[in-house]
Amino acid sequence: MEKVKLLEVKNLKVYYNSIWGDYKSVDDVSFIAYEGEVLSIAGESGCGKSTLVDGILGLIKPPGYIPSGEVIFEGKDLLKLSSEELRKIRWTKIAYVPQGAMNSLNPVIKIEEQMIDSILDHTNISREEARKLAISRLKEVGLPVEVAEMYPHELSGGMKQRVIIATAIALKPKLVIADEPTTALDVVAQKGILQLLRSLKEDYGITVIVVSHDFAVHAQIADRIAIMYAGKIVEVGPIYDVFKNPLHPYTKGLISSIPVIGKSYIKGIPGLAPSPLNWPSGCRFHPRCPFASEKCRNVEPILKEFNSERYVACHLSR
Amino acid sequence: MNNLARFNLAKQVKLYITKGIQDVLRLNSKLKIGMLILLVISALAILEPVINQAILGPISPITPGIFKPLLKPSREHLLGTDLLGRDLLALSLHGLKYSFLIGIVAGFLSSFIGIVIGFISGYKGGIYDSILRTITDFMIIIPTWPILAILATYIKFMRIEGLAMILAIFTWPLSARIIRGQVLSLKERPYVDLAKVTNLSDFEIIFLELMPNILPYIGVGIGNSVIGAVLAETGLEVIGLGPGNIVTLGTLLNWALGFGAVIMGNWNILIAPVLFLISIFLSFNLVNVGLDEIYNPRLKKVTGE
Amino acid sequence: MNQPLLEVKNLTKVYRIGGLLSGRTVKAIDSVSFQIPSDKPKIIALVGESGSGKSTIARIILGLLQPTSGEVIYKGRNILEWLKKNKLEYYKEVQPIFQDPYGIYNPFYRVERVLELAVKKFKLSSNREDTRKLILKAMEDIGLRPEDILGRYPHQLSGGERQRLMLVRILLIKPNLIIADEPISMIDVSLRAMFLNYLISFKDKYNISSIFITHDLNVASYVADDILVLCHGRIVEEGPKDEVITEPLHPYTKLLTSSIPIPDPTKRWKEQLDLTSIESFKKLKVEKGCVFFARCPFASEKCRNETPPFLEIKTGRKVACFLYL
Amino acid sequence: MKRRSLVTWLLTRIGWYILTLWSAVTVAFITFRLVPGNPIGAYVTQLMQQGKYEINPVEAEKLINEYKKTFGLEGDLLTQYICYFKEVIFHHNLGVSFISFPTPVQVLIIRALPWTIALLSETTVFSWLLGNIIGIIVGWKRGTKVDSVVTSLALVFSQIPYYIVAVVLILLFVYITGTLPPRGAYSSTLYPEFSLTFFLDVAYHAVLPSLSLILVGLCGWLISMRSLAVSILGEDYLLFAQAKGLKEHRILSRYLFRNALLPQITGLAIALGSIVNGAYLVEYVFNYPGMGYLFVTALGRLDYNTIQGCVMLTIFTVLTAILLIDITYPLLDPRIRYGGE
Repeated sequence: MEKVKLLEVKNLKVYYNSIWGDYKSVDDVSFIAYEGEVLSIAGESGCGKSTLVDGILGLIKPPGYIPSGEVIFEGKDLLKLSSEELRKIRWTKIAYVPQGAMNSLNPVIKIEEQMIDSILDHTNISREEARKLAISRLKEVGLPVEVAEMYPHELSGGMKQRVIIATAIALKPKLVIADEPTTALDVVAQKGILQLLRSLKEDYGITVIVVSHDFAVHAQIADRIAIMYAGKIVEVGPIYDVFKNPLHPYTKGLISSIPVIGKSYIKGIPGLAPSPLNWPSGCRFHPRCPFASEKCRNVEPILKEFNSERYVACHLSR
Repeated sequence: MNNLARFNLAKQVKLYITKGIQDVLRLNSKLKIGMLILLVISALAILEPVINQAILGPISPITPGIFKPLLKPSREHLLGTDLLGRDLLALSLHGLKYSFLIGIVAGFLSSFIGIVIGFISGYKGGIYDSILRTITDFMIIIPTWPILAILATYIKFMRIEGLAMILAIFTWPLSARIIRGQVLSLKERPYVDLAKVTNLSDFEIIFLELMPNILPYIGVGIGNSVIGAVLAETGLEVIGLGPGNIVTLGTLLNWALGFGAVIMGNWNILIAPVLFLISIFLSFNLVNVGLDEIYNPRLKKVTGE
Repeated sequence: MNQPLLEVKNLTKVYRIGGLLSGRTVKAIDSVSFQIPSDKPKIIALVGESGSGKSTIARIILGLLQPTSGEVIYKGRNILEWLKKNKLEYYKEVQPIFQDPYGIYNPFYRVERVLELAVKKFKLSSNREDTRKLILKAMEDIGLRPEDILGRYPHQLSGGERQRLMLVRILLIKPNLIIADEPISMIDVSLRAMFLNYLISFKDKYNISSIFITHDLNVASYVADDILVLCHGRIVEEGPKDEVITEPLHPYTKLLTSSIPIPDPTKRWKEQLDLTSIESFKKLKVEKGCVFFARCPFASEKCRNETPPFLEIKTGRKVACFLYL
Repeated sequence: MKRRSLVTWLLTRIGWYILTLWSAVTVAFITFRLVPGNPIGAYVTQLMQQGKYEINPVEAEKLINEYKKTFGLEGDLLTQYICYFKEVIFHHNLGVSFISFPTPVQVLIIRALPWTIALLSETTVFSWLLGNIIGIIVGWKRGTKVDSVVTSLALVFSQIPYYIVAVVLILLFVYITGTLPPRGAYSSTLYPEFSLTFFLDVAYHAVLPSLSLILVGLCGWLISMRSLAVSILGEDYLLFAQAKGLKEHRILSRYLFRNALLPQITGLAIALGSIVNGAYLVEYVFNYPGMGYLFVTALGRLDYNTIQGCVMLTIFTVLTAILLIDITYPLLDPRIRYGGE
């Protein structure tokens, strides 16, 4: 089956200006999201994954800026669009499930009103139709109809997150980007949200990009996974392959760091994550890598094809 | 071991320097301008005796009839003279000194009351908090200015300390409220818990853990109290209700209004008191806004890290 | 039998919400009882979702919060008595590791103050030279390089470094019991393993027991010997970790274990969660009856009206559910 | 259950209101009577000086006692207190004024009140509206040139007491037109009546005082609105509204303005409640015959009853405004519920 490219990010950089110099949060990132897949972007705090999402969605505000790169969605570079053109694409084509679901709903407006707002600003349907649509979407995410008439503070964290997902799929976009969708949720609510996200792909054919630091989340729902470290993508591949046979030493280290029921020893990666202000030379992982050589210290590895589906940025893999 | 000790010392010195530079860089322009104006004002207030000695010699600037009345600004009298033949520059500096003095004394006094009450209320909590908060809220809600005016009218011939005291009694609740809020939020911080399980006493927690982090808010509280005190005092003087024996900028405004300076368009009588008053209010407020912008995390979030 | 190291008896904490006159109350924890034996050091995981009252228990044991009723007995003496008469000694024995590795440092001071204060207050050394030696030794044991840490302000260190410095502090004081409240939830994945391994090594090397509070069953299963499951302020199940995770008894524990996301794509969840049943609207106030009543698939009329007893199924294995009566 | 808690809450709130009102009024009453000074003696001396006649001390004493009775200053503090509030509550009588004897205080207040309300309600509402609108716009455009210029100007102006602005405005007026600005509330040649001429005259007289009040008030509201807007702009829900691709006007009105306005409404209510305070100094500077002017005149003449009346009215309106806003606030903000959370 031929895979169709939906979103292609090419050499994207997102920097933040500060008095100490530029924070190179996202530094030359390229990847492709295909139609109808769940793509995971994994990485630890400070690796730039949330900034990457903001960059794709055009939400970078000063002092942040984009020195170079392209974000091609359905053949158009989103970074070159006018703000009105971008506004029209948002929500009709690309929807977003933000990190702070707890605080992402306007506290003084009823849930249905907030959903109707986003429907009305992108369609020509009547208010009544918009309301019906909003309520049907709430049902689809398993929320009772009463929720429509409620205010955000009356809902639990998991319910708010589902309201946001219902809002996101209101107009059946082609792409939903979820940033840490289950952080701060309890285990049971987390399972609900993850299964819901997975069902977006299975039931509606929506492409889902999930960004999270939690490998268990990716393992449960992703088709493919991209691993970020220090502002770059170091490995991309189908989820089963990456977990079974990680190529990059960082990925290997991460997988051996995760506590799993039944595992008697986990190891962790020595050292600390570097600062975006001052990335290490050469391979950015070399100070923590057990296999680092002279070449790793000086030459920056690029993301290369390992086999038809897998890519890795490491001098050692061949 | 020794090696490390030396290393640490060098590192510490370096850190102090870098931290100092960072702090200066962090100072925003509002704070810088505010501090500058404040510096000029306080210099003028402190140097008033010296300057007036130079202009007038040993005569008090409020003595009437030293010069010809209503002189226009000239070399000898930079701002001219008033209806009673007093040098306006000397008079204004005299007024500035007392306005500033009353503001500072009342401001510090009221902040002191506010800090003590705010700390007891916030840290002790319980019944102390209920009682003190009720009093504070009550003082904030009821219109205190008329009562202040009554007191000031009836207690004539007050000395500066007395006036400052009365002003302080009516302006402390605001800083008490600020400090209480800060103490309440800070005492829930994990580092206070850690201090408790490290067996620090309440006294140590208040002075070593809480106080240093509340300093900026104490600064803001003092600034607000000074503004409040100067505002109230000037207001009383302007309508002629202040204690009769202290000449402040407000008194000068009152005289100017009485002499018909406004109606005659004699700007030279008004310019110095008006400018000085604006400078006092503006400088303290700029410092406050500046401190708030630096230390208020909610505002910081928007302007970037 | 030996006297237990720590014994928590019928601990209840009721919070009053709203003003003095509103009179509304919420039970954060309700008759919580458990013990830590003194014969062998153990790590006990207290597992629960947010709002289950796990932090309240930690704070009461640390003497930072007064219980409404019930008592905490440490080495045979009520902790109120300890705190009144031998506060220093109690804190020499029981120390916390908190969740937020940033908030535990006073931003006004350099980070080493936390260590120096501990040495000073617990009288671990008599002079400056010894203090420094002690601190350096402890840092070395935790694998921190002094030149990266000393003289820095908290915001200049990463979360991992800050939390590891807390381990250094523990190592200096060498308490008998650590109360660790979600200690790894705010540090990076790649650094968690090391943190957990240190905690385990404290138990093995220095006989330090821990109460490890977490919402993550994966982590609990790695670090703990026994697991206590907390649901809405009550303990519903207790047992050795493997048994609790592989053969959960209480319907709530069953729901929890079946919801754990396993970090292995070959072990995905099989059954679909019914979305409408995840959360109930009403924050029900459970005065009587089972705390899990509203969400339990096996709930009967009895569960609504009677509080299930904490039954001992076999040694060390307890459950609070009528299904096992 | 919900209804019962609402009723309990309302009753407690109103009880609290009555308690505060009572204690504030009492405090004012006592402070005032304890202040040293002999207003009656001063009054009689003044009468004597005006009439240029001598009264022997015994006669004077008798006269003073007579006046004490008239003004309700007879007996000890408690008797005076009870007498006074009996009159106030049962006969709506605030006593006799000194400054225009024997006119009762309530008549003086009713005479002065319309002028103050006319001047201040209009300026308060107008500066509130304008300040909020400009504030939200500069907040939205934060960091731009317009923002920094407007905000800095507002910061300066909000810090200048309005009477100083008034003085400066008059100076400018004289400088530009060469004539005196109007003082008072209407020309002395006219009588108060419902006519266009009179109305225009009043409006003309109100221009300068209103302008100074509006200028300072507006800048204050602007500054607080801007900082509210800026802090809301950092909230997640605003970012999410933008990510949703909502139209700008909708974000501005429903997400930013709606949330920022709530605290400002409280401010407006308190400002409106404090109106009867009168803008003492502006009224003084412009000879405007409102409450402020009345109060200052009464103070200068040690007029117990009038001062007491003015202060009580102020306390009453401010506390009532706060009560009303507390009761209505939960209707405006769904997060706040009666009885607290």
